[in-house]
Amino acid sequence: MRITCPICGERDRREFYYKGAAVALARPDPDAGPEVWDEYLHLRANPAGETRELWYHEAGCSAWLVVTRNTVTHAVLGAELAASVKGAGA
Amino acid sequence: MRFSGLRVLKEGLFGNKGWTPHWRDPEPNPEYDVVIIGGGGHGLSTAYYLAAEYGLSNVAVLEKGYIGGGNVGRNTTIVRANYFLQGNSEFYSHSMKLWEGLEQELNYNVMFSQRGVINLFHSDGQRDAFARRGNAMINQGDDAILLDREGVRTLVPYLDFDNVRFPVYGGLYHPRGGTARHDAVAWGYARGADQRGVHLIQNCEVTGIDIEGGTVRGVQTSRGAIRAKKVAMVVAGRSGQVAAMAGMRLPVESHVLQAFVTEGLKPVIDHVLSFGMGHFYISQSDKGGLVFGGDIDMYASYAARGNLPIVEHVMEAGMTLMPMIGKARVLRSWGGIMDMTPDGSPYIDKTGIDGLYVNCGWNYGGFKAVPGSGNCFAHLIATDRPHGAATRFRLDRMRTGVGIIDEEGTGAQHNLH
Amino acid sequence: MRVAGKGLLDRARTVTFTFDGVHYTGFQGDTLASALLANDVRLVARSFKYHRPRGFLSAGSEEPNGLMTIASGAAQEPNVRATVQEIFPGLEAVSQNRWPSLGFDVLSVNDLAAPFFSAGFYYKTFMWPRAFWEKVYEPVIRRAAGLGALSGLNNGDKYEAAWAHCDLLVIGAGPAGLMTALVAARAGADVILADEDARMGGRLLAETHAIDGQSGHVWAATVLDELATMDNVRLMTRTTVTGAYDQGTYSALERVGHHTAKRAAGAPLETFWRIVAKQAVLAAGALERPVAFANNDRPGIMTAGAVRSYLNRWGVSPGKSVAIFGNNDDAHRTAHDLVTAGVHVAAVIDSRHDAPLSDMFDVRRGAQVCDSSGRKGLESITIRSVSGQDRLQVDCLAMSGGWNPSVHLACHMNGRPEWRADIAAFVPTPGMVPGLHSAGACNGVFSTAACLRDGAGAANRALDALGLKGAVPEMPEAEDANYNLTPLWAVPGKGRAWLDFQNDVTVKDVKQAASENFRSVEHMKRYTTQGMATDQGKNSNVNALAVLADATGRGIPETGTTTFRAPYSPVSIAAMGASGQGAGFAPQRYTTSHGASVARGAPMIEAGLWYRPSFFPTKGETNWRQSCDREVNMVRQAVGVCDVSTLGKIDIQGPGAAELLDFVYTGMFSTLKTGRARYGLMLREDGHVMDDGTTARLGDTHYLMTTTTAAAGEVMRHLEFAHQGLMPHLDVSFISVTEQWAQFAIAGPKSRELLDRLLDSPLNRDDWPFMACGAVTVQGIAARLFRISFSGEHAYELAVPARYGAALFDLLLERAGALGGGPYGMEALNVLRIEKGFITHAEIHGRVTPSDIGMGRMISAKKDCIGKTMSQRPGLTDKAREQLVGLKPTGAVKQLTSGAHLFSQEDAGVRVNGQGYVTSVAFSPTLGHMIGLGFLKNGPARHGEIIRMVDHLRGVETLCEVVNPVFFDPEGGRARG
Amino acid sequence: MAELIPKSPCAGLLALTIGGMTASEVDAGMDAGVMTSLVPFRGREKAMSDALKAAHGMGFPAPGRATGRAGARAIWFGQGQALLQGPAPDASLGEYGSLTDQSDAWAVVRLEGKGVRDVLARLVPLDLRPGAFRRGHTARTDLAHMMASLTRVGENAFQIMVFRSMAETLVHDLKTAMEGVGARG
Repeated sequence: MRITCPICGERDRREFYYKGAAVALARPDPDAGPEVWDEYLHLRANPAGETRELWYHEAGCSAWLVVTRNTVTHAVLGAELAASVKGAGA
Repeated sequence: MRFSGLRVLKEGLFGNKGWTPHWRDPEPNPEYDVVIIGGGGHGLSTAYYLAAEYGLSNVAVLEKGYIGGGNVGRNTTIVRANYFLQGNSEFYSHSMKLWEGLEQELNYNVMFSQRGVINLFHSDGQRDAFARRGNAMINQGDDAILLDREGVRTLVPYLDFDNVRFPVYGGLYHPRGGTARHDAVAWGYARGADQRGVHLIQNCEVTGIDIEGGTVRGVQTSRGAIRAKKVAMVVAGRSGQVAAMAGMRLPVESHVLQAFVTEGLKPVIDHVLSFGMGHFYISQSDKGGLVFGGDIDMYASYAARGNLPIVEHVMEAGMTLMPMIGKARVLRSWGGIMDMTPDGSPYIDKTGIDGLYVNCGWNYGGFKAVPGSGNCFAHLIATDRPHGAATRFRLDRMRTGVGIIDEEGTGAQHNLH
Repeated sequence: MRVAGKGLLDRARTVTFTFDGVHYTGFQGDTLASALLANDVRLVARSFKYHRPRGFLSAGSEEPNGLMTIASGAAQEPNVRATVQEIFPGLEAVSQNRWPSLGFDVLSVNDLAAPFFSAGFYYKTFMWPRAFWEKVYEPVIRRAAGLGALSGLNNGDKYEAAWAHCDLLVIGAGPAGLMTALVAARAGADVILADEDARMGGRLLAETHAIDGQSGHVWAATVLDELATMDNVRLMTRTTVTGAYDQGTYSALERVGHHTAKRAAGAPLETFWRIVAKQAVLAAGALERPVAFANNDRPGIMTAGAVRSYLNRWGVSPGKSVAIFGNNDDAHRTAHDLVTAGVHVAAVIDSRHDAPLSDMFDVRRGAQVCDSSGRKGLESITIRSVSGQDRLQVDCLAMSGGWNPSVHLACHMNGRPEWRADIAAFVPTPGMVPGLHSAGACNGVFSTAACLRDGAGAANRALDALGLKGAVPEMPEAEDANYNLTPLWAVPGKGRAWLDFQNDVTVKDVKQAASENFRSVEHMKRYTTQGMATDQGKNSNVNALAVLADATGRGIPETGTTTFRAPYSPVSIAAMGASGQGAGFAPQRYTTSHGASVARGAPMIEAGLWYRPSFFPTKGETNWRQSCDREVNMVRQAVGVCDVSTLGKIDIQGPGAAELLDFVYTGMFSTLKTGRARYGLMLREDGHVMDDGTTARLGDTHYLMTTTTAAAGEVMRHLEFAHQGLMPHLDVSFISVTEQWAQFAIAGPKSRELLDRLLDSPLNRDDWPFMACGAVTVQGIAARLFRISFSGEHAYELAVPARYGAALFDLLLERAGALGGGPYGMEALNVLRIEKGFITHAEIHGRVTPSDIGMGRMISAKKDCIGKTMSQRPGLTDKAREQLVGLKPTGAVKQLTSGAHLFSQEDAGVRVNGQGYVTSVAFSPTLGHMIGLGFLKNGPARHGEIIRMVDHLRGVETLCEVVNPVFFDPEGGRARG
Repeated sequence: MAELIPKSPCAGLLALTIGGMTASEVDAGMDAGVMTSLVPFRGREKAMSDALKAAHGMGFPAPGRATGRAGARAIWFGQGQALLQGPAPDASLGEYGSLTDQSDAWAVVRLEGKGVRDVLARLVPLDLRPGAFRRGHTARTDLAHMMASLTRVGENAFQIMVFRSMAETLVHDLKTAMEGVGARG
């Protein structure tokens, strides 16, 4: 599998670390309550199809990315900097 | 038909023309007491125990493909009861006891082979952790032996003890662990369930779950609507999608786990072995193939096929631990879809919907759990109370933090377990 | 037998080799198979289950029968396909799966008992008595099963893994692949042309058709000559593309050294390639399928295409009198070529009633071969036709049931191929692998001319996708015959008709499986083992599923195929694991003091990827405990030096540094004064402890964080996520400086004295209180000093640029020696920290919360931090949780063991009574007894209680007292003083 | 009194010549000056680049590029980060970003000669074809399980950097790959 890093270009998957669904960017308020935190940390839509997830270009530029990917075909549909996504209020 | 050596001889003498179907292919009834979604190992064993232990035979197992075609048909066939946290300890111990009488109970040779599992360790710290685990196994009533380096050498002299990157300090030996012929486990349970009246319905995909006023009423399928008093979801790899039909989100992320088999070879590896410093575990099948695997591919996937980085890592680990396997050739690789959970342990529980039950989240560990999982799930479905060996597989444990079962200690990131 | 005037061999160069100890001679260019056939060796192997005699079925990598063991000792290589193995002087081949010999194999009795070994028989028996499975049945089955044997010796050969990148990967160098490569290369694409054979050309090497009036192989050579001169072309022979993966990644195995006895020093035996291709063309050809009829498995019966390969490429006729049995026109070519070469053709038996007739040989239309005889090789065949049955004496039967396109790679990404009734075969569905086009026979195109056209077409499709412009070359003139075929899968009859030759799966087995309701193609495969042999069903799957379709009354497309999985042909574990053999499995990290430690006799142990000294033995010490005790006493009484460079060090700078640290640590770091360090506890978002360490403030916007050795990478990743993913508005950066600084702990009451003699200016006591940090110089070199302690003593850590590490270590030891001190290793470090109740990853093992380790109050109430909310979950704050305690043996047994479990004194040592467990133990020379750390339910409230420690594994059981985990100097006066 | 004598990461390990290719140490700490990580503050990227140009004659490199030349080079080193290799950083740079001394943190090796691309093909997953990775191109990547920086510094010359502690592994892996390539002729 290859992922196109917005900074480094197309690279082999082995340069990247996978964290999970991009919902991790939407950290709840400390007092949001147990259901919200449970949702944030544990529950997953886990789609068979397109999904947005967090990858870290660990052996490359050290950027955290939001990668849009299809979990059935493994097609990689795009990658953005997590900082930009978060900055844009995702 | 009862199977025996005598029957094999008799049929052989008459041209093997007398064999009958292992199970029927019935048309679905309009209604069942229990509908089990998923004809994998866990679904089939659930059906078997519902019928065999609770007298519930008005049961249907709905399978969208062919029975046993999921993870029970694509794993590394390892059976063990070597956990150390409460929750897992008692459950896998229970499952192991069921394995030990399974062939006689099912009248089906699943080739359960208690050849022993050895988990190698490579540092003092790992030894201490394994010692804690081994003691937990004995506390539970299971078996464990702590081997030092020489003890390992006596059992498995073919490891590289000299040039390995992470020297072998010793191993935790679990003599009752071993392997079983994976497909046969599915077929044996299927046959047993069928003989007790359960309907195994293949090529029947569930497309919806009917819920009225918080109570389940049945399912919609590619072969029409089927009403049911109780519906049980056992669809590892697809748990998220099926749960979504009931409006639920689960603490599960699907990941692909690859495994490998080599060409047939004369006996060379007599145990199940695992490397402690890189994901790698191996055994040799009765046909002679080296069967081995490693870590998941680490990204969410439903593709049932993997990528090269993990393939190479697994081979590298094998080559550093036992370079004598280098000239064995990999014949086939495959991938299964794992329900990965935030603490690496499964769920066998009721849901918030009356009559709807869930069994999911087996991570890597589903195969060895097949008897225990079906047995405990059947108990829950039949009695509405958790089985004593599965009281801690609660769906809400992550929310409350009560009874988290995180063997790896890696925390709430699904792919790290 | 060798045929004069035929073959593409160098007959001037003879090669001598052995098979089963007998010497044979072949020619340069022979495979082991062609050379054995040239020597009239037909019996070459035994089948898996019935141990039936086996000869070669094919002439290629799909061979299911002719598997042999090559070489001996550590170089021994089992299951080598003799059809692929090139001969070289001194080659040793040995047959497999027979005892005592190939000619007389005791287990061939299995064949007589075949009625009792029907499909799946083992699921139905061997169940009684239960204990017999592991003791009797399984060992017998295991010994009988398997093919060749591993040597059991460490693999000493060298293997490589490598990367290649290209615009276009062409898989297969037959007519279609050659044309694809030529068109694409001329258009300027970067092309890799890979072929599994030692010689490129594919079936052009095995057929007699002309291209543009020349022999096919001559045309191939001309094209290859042109390609070889082009800088944008890479030709890879002996290279099998084995798998198709995501985003244009392909795996390939290059057999670099199997064809020669002499390998250059440093040369690998095999290279495992990962080829990244923007586009790819699959031109893998097709494989001929046998026909199932009774006893179709005797040596001497092979595919018709293989007979032509042996004849035309290697100048060998596999028999003196040959019959051909087929259902298609292609089979007739075999007769044509044999007759032309002067080999006797007994008959062409064609199942079609409208088969073309020939004036060169006898064609029997509408006839079928229905049986064969011959004990260890074919002697005669039985032919059934409308006019009855007759026997024909032949020693070779060439059979052809048609050709199966090699669709495998196109299906590796879960795609399903399409059934084409006109050729009775599966072909790739376009788009199954993104960027992969199919061309030639693997695409269901069979004439030479059509393959050339299809290759050019595929090249142009790929060039379009690459944005390059291709030209359509003038097509050479070539054979363009139709491929006429009428399906024939299995000849009806009573005897056993083989489908899977290696695994001994017959038509009867498939039918029986269907009757037992193993009707899904996957069920049938798994129940009968059909297609699970080393050829993965290349020779048999389509026939088997046709038989299954027939038995179940379904069509072939509806029955479907089993899944095609990588690798296309088997790949050695050593090749795929080439980056990791032996010590090369993971990088080895060495500290700057490594050499000096080794020189002092310190055993080095693994710590993550690093090596650290376990202890430093001195004269007279005979075991590690003596050294360790001495080192502990030395630190407590004088001064010890320990390399702590392996701890992670992260330089954190920027205006947002303080706020970021407040967010990732439970405590406040924005309030830390410059020139001071503070202990920090870092949580995962799920509220459990991730790591700990001290962080120093070097300037207003400049911090230096330390992490544990093991967690350095994880912490860096976590910091970057906290910043980029959660607080991107902060301006802060993280740079690992672990390797920039060599850092040494200097611990003990004389540590300051040592430093005063070492530093360029002595320390001012008031400027250097506990947890102070700052810049110092040593011999004019800028260094950093931290007054921190992991031993509980008055201690410092001194960091210098790593280039001075080795020299500083020597210097420190010299100074320490003068003060009655010296180096200490991991064992002593561990004792010192346990005496002080300091935790490591033995305690923070991923399941502990701050309150479990007595640090609940370290979570600042004034701010949010990662993990804070979830650490407050009811289950994580429960008083009954297992919490950190100290343990002191009080009974007769004075031993504590790590990994032991804890129980109340009166309870039996079983799970339901479990109260906790021991994580770290040590003999404390300071206190004169063993001490331990562990976790105990409600531990802090139970100090003073006597509990029971049970270690079943080591047979140790003792009573111990629950105590404060800080055994030594609980007030901390020594570190602060 | 014992003196603090510096030791380079690859001391005793290099140089190595195999098959006409040479691997030699670029001893940043000693003869090639110092190495400093430069991270511009938010919004000061241009100011940093200008200051770099003024003080050392090269601009701040774009991702995947190196500026300057042998002896004074700025190598892109990750998101928002460059490594100044050669001169001690001018004090002015500190006004525009964070500076971290890295002179001792990395083993720096120059690999040179015909065939070095084939050697690197055995070590890194990068596309190093001449059109894809030109002189002056640089990348952070994985080199045989090690985090690495690779810069093309000449027609057949590359600069390879891995963490100092891994120098021995780097040299071992380089040697193995060079032997493999050399043996193929």
